[in-house]
Amino acid sequence: MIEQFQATFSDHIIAVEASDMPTFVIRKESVLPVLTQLFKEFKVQFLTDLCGIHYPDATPPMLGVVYHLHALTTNTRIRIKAFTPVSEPHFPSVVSLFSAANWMERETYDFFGIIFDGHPNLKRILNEDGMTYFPMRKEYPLEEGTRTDKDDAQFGREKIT
Amino acid sequence: MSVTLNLGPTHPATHGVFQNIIEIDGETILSADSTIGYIHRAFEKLAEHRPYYQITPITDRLNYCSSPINNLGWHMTVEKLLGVTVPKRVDYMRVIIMELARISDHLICNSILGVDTGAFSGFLYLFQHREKIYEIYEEVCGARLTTNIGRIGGFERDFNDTFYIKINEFLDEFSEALTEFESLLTRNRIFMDRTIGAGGISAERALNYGFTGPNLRAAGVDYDVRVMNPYSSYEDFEFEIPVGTNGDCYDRYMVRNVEMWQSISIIKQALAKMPEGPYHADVPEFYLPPKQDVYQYMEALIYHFKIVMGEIPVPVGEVYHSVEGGNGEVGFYLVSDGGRSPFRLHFRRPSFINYQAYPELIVGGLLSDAILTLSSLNIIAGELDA
Amino acid sequence: MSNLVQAPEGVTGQGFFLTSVEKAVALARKNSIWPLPFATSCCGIEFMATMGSHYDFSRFGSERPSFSPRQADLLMVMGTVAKKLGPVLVQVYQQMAEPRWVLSMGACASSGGIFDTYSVLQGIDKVIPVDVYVPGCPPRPEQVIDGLMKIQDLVANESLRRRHSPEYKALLAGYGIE
Amino acid sequence: MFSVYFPLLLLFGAVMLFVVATMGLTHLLGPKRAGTQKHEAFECGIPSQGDARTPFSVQYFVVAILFVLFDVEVIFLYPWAVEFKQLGWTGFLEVCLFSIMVCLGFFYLYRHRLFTFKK
Repeated sequence: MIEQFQATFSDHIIAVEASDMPTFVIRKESVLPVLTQLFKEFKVQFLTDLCGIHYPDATPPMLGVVYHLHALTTNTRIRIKAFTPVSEPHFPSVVSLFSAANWMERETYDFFGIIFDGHPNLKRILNEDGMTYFPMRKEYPLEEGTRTDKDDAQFGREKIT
Repeated sequence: MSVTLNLGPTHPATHGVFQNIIEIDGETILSADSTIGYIHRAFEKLAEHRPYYQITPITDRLNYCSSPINNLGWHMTVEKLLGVTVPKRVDYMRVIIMELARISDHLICNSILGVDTGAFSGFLYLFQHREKIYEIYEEVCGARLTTNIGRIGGFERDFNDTFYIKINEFLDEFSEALTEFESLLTRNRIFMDRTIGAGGISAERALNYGFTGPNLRAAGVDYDVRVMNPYSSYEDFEFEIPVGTNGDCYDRYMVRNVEMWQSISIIKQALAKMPEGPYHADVPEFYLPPKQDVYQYMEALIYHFKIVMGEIPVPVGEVYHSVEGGNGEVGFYLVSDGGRSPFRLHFRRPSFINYQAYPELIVGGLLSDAILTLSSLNIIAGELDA
Repeated sequence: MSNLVQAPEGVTGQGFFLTSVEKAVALARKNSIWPLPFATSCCGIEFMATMGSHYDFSRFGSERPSFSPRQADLLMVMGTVAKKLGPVLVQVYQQMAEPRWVLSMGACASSGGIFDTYSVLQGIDKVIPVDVYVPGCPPRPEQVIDGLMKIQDLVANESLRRRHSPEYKALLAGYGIE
Repeated sequence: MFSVYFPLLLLFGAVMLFVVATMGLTHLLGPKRAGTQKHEAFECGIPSQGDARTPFSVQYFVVAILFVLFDVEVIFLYPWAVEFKQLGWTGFLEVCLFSIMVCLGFFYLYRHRLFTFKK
């Protein structure tokens, strides 16, 4: 089945990763065509999950989006990944294919700042609208500074400036 | 002319903290727009700063009505990454705990649906038995709600005999109480008039919205992770998957009720066929050793120290594992770079995905149906804004 | 028979009982507190167990939870309060009629709990004055009832003129609540 | 003649006295803490937008009037209920006739689907 996918999408696929389910890394521009073709031909019509990922120390720091798809009829799960440099965080939105992706993309935008072109109303969903930075990126701290009871030196962590 | 109504964060009907701005003309709803994130606690960012076994307390605050399912789902994900296979006995123990958690989750949803249609006594009847489930949890892990049950590789202790007494007692009493509850609501004229046809969704739209769990089965699709990709030896048990027809509140209620009966029969089968053997896998470098060994043996102390400080050798790689939670497929997408804590951990949260279809379910319906649809979707705020 | 509600101090005569208005009002208020269950997350489910028939919260006179702040005496904040929910909490607190008390149930409401993250308000006492903190994550129903009994002691021993006192006004002014 | 009604007047006076006293006491004793936020309408904690005094659907009005209509008909049963024993069977038959006519009206409204909310 992996060979079948590789054959049909040979020009889009950049890499195939060995993992617990067939995993393909494809170019960012070909996300929509690949997913539409999967939807129509291979009956992969269920978007299980969509999430962002941030690789800060890749050569150009990369932002990625991971799509988990599931063909319910043949019970095959596929994971599709696509990456883009952090400086240019634009991705095609798949809301036209799966309405499930609406909030998932808003959450990925809210966390990583990935702008999904073609999304009906792309604004923050979980954080406050007035938030300026994208918290899930690796360079932002977890804690917010107002906590006084935890002395960082005790926990072997450097002071949050 | 339309009136804007705010079904806001502190509303008794939302059973949680999320907001809907509803445009109504008389009683019919013209449009709805929901805002969530009122208890967003940044679980995924928190998980990137904790060693593996410390993430379990986060997972049981995801869906706190059935927290053991998330705990054990998380343990299975890490075991899948580490390549640990647990003995049969642990699988059966996990099935019992997860089915108990499923009963407690469906129990809350159905009794609150009863409260929303005006039958308050059903809630009080069934909540008694939820206390009994809490007592059974206390026998296994000492906590009532945020259970933090089990460990990577098994359980911290075997089920003691009071557990078996309590669970058998619970199974008999709860079956009577459930028949009483069903005789109260299922063929109740008012309940049927209120819920049939309220907030229905077609199978095709439900699949497109990424529905899973009882809400999808109510729409007619028999997708259940326990059957589709069986985990923790679910294939050894026979149970049916209830399926509704037009996916409205009555079907969701019926699907959850029948699933409670199925869970009771699964627990009985698991108790009957419980195999002997160790209650944890023999993987000392991942499994936290029991306390008495740590105080006596040097190796146990070293392993304990290494696991607690988070230096367990985790292979680089990524894994996605999903379990059938109370509201649908609870998925854990774990990317590890071999470090002390996961590089990226994403939770597939069914309530977050089910709730985005809420405007489509209620537009055109009556306002009172909107309240019913909200509680029949069983949206849990912790899972919604993880 | 000692756990009956004790009569306040006063002069008992042949067929009558004399006590100060303050004590009589305090006795009435103490045993009829209407809670506003501001239930956000896991502590809310534990509060449902407390309201259930096993632990039965209404033995203490708070049978009727009022979800509107207008008829509520006790604001019970249960569960995590994110920063997005802060203004909502202050608005609900301000719209409660005097005299009002606040019980913060659970570690998340009292101090942000285990969620020291960018999006969580680290303790509701940063935005509203709190009378009783109930520790635990979630606290057992007995602890919640113990918290309510602490609130009842506060209600019983509070003088009617406390809300006019300068310290109280300074406390509210400190929170920017007029 | 006056002595017959005196206890009644006394009771009425006591009731009025109690009502005025408690209202006055709570008004005096209770702390008054006015505030702009407090006078806002309660919108589940969200600052309210828009105005509540907007025209709403007429179907509410129909339901309200029907309630008043049937409520008035219940009031006619009170005098019968008081003199239940003396009126005997004839009274009972008249009341049955009266309620049948009321039910006819109710059934007429039900058939015209006035109670269900039209979309």
